[in-house]
Amino acid sequence: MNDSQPDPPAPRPSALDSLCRSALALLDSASRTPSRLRLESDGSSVEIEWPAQEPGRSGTTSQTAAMLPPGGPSEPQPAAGVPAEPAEGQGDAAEFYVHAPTLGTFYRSPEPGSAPFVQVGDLVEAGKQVGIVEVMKLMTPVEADRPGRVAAILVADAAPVEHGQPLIACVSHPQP
Amino acid sequence: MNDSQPDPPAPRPSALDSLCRSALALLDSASRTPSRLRLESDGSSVEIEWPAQEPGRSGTTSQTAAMLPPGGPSEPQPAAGVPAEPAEGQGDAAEFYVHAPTLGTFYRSPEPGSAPFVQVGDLVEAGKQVGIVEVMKLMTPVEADRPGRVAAILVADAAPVEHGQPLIACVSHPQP
Amino acid sequence: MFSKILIANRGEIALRIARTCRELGIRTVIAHSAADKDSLPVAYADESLQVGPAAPRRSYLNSAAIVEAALQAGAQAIHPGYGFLSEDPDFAEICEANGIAFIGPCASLMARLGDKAEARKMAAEAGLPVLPGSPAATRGADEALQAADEVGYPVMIKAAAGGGGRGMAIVRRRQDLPSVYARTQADAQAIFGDPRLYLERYLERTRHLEVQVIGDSFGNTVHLGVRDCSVQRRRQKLIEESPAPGIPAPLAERMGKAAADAARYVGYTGAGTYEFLLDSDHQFYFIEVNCRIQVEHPVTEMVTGLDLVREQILIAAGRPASLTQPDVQIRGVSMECRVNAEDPARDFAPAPGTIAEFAVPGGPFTRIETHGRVGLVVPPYYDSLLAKAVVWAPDRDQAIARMERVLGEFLVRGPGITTTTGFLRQVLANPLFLAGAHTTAMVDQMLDKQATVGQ
Amino acid sequence: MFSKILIANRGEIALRIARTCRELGIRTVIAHSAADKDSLPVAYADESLQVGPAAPRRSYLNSAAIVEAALQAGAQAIHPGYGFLSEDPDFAEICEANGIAFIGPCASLMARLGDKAEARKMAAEAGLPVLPGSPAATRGADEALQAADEVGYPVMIKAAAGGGGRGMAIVRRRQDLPSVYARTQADAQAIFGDPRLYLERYLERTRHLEVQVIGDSFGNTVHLGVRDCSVQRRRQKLIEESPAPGIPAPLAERMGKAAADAARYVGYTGAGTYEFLLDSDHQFYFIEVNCRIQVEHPVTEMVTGLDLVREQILIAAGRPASLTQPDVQIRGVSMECRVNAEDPARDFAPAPGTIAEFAVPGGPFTRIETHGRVGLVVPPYYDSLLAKAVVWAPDRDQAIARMERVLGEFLVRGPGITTTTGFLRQVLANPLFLAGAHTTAMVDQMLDKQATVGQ
Repeated sequence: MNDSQPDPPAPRPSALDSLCRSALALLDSASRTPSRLRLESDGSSVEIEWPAQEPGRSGTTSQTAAMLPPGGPSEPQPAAGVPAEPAEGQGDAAEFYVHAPTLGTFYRSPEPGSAPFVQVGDLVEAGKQVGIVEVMKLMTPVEADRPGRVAAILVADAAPVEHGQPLIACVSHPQP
Repeated sequence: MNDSQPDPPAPRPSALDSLCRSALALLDSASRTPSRLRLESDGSSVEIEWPAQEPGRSGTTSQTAAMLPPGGPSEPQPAAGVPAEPAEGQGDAAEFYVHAPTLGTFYRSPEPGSAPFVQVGDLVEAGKQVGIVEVMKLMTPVEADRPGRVAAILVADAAPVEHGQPLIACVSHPQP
Repeated sequence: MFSKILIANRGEIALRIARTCRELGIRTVIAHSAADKDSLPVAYADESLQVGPAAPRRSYLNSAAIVEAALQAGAQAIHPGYGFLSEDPDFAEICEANGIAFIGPCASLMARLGDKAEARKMAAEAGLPVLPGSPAATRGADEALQAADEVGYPVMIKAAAGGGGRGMAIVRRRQDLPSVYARTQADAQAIFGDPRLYLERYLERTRHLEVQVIGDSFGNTVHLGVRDCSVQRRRQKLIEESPAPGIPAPLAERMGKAAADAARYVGYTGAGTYEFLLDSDHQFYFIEVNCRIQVEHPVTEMVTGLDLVREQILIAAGRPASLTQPDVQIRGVSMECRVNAEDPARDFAPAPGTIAEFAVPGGPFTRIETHGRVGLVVPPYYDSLLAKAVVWAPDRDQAIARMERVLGEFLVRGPGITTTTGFLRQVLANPLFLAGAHTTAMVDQMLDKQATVGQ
Repeated sequence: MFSKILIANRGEIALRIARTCRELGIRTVIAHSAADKDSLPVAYADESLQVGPAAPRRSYLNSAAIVEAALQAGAQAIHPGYGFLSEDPDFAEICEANGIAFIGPCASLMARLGDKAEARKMAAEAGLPVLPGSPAATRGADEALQAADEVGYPVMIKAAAGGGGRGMAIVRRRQDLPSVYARTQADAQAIFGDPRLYLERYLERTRHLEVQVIGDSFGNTVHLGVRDCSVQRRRQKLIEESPAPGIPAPLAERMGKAAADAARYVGYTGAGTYEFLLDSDHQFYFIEVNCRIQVEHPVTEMVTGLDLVREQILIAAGRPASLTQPDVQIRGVSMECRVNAEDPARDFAPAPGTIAEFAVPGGPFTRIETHGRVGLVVPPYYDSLLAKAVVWAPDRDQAIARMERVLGEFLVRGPGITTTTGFLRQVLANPLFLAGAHTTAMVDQMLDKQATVGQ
């Protein structure tokens, strides 16, 4: 109810940073040099194309991890008729997100200095712990709710997160 | 902005009365006995059917004077995208109304006791005076704005009328 | 007491009046134009009668049709609101002749006070200070020149039938007087149908103050504090407040008492306003009387706790006013901003259109008077006032902070619609305004500066 | 002064708090649940952080996440509103431990006043009249029987950790006590996680009165008049007003002073409420202290002119309260109606749904506090308060007429949505209410009668 709308909340400081980090992670995990790279900040997008792999074919195929706007409710909304999240990618490469189970601080590793729970490219099972959200010394495990391959880590280690914030993007049935 | 809406304004006292009078006038002006008669009060309707006239044909034709809800604005509404009045009847028998040019008292005759300006069934020219609206002794002529045949007189003589209120229903090209 | 009142107005004031009637258990019938048939006040009133087409001359200014409507509906009284017929003595007379109470002063008094030259004479008789000027309407440019020579330049030439900031012009040099006189005379004839002019000394850098009075038919005349209406754009008020900032209590009391005495002197009944100019030496001078409820009446209501429309109705019904002078207690500060459907970027041109999104501010000590709603077609035929934002606070700084908050909460969107909320917020932030040190020149200076910067 | 405050609440009170913050120039961050992410308060606040899912236990009651949110956002203070964590001493303690100001009394005092048996003891020490009862929490049904024998039947058994009308039961006959005691104990354990009970003489036909107090950290404790909250359905308040009708000024002054003395005795800081029962002989008895801003605080604001949320914030920031006792002037009458999304035809069952049409009342002396808007999904997880209609008038009759007008202006429509406006209007028309002679039994009697007639 504001004629001169208050400024939209500034993008979380880590938004572009973490996109950048995600892209780097994706590039790290890929053995080949990409043909095209696209980041975007506000709508949170990472897009990378590699030249087609199959011999005899030309052109590119694209492995896209288009990030949906963060903050979609993770709770069922019984009173609302609105779907809780935009429909996920159709076809084989269905994207999904692992969300923060509470507001707190996100950690990628069980403890400082140790290896992260997951890296981009890892395959995860349903129930596999992929991170921690800490609130006032209380550690809440972050778990994948279905199997998939980690496509991007959306939030930096030790960054503050809101409840419901997408932390990790996965692809259900990763393409080769 | 009323949860328990105030009662809708009572229909003008003369609504059903005047429909009835209109119907009687129409019947008077017709030489034959109708086969069907329908009045309606809230939506202001008069419907009369006479047996088909043409020899060798059976069934009925209907001469309908379905009254549109009264009170449609008679002014152009430059700012609104809404048509000022419901689309008039299609085909040959286009209905139209003569509206009150101001709030006041409607008179059918030039003076008490004299013959009315028009009767149901009369043909009128554009500009033909069909009544008077009087406000504080100021007489405003009511004129048809196009030619037609008087189908119904909607308001009783000496009845109070609002600006824009339909007074007389006409049919542009009356059917035999 | 009346059982049914006809409201001969539109917009926020029609709704305002209907609300008080409903609280009093009085039925309402609203006389409206074709352009307003789907308006909120028409829906809100118990009954409605369309008196004429959109053009005000044939609807809201159509005395005969409105009185006829009152007779048709069986209303015992007509509330004229402000503008339109509210200060038309002929209309009041037609009401009286038809046995309908006109909610306002009697026709004959209204005629005398409506003649600004006459009103000035009566005020002077009652002991109100007036600016040096022509003793009555001048009989031509020659007489005006003579009067101007006596009072000294600059002078203000004013239409005797004028008011509300129209039909007036400043003359700074003797040689300009004849041409300005002729032009103003033509304007006065065109706007008010009356070419008579009078003149007064013109004061630079003045504040516009006014005293709300109410008088009943039992001789009880009460003043209700001073409003400051100095925030004006081309003599149209934008922001009003009460009490007047920076006016010492004894001065406010003296002005109030002077206004009440003058109203008592002429036997004023109903709610009225004595308008004054205040110069930089804190001298005040009578300008005119407004014989109607004013747009800015809510600020007086907020600091006194009185419902002025209720008082108008009670008094018109022959009842005594609700209070006497010792009962009046001014508490805190109230401020009103007029939110107009105008485009400040196009020299405040009216910006009529259809409202697609509408949210009114709320919360503590916030009062919104508006006929706005989603779907409202703001018609081009009438004034552009869309809403009044009124706040109250214990002190002026809090009132300004609250108003700033309230203006920020307004949401008015739709094709064609622009409002003045943004500009009002600029005024609220002006250091002169914040200090309460502004004169009627402030807004025009702000705009001149913006225009210069913009070039 | 704080530069940023976290609001740990939702609905109208979250918006109410954000408005005052905006007037004070304080940035706001709202900690909200997933169900409220599209709500008006979230849009209104400068920033927002989603702390958990819809379930209150994991969002609005999630102390750790809320304090973490305040730390993340850099807020120096948390306003808890009412309900949720507003009277949770553990939460206040976590705030204190993390260097965040809890806007309310200090944790230790809140713990003592939150124990109703302890609060009663402290009130008695401070000289407040209390009902005869057990000197502290009873240690079982046997001790309760003994205490009840001493005070005489009927008695009210109450949860020590209770409040807000929950966890209490009347015992009229000795033989019923053991079973009621056991049941109430189980309820107390279930609702408050604390099975301790105490008991008091139960009075029939009482009025529920309460005194608003504010105390600052400089020892200035002020009472702000008496509110009557006797219009209750099953101990839930529906209509509140101030001053209390029919209470002679000396009695109101005595109650006010007694409450302020008691608050001073315990060193109360912030805004708080001393609740009393008044019997038919105009004897008053302390019941409990509410250590929070209350739903009905606007009626006190309207008659005193004070912004209580502002006072809370100033006091929490270590500033003095805005006024001292001699500055307090009660003016006129204010009344509040709670418009709930409930269906009176289905025993006031919550009627959540989506608002498709929404228009709030306006006009003179009308204040609406609501988070409602078109498109609002009224969620089923929280209380059903949708709007508070608050009016002011010079006297009670005018206030009732105004409230009747205001309730009639509400428009709340949408699939699933039903509100209590119609029922509230029935209460306003009740002769007992009109006479100001109602007790807390009135509404339940009205409903019993309707149920009987309906059969």
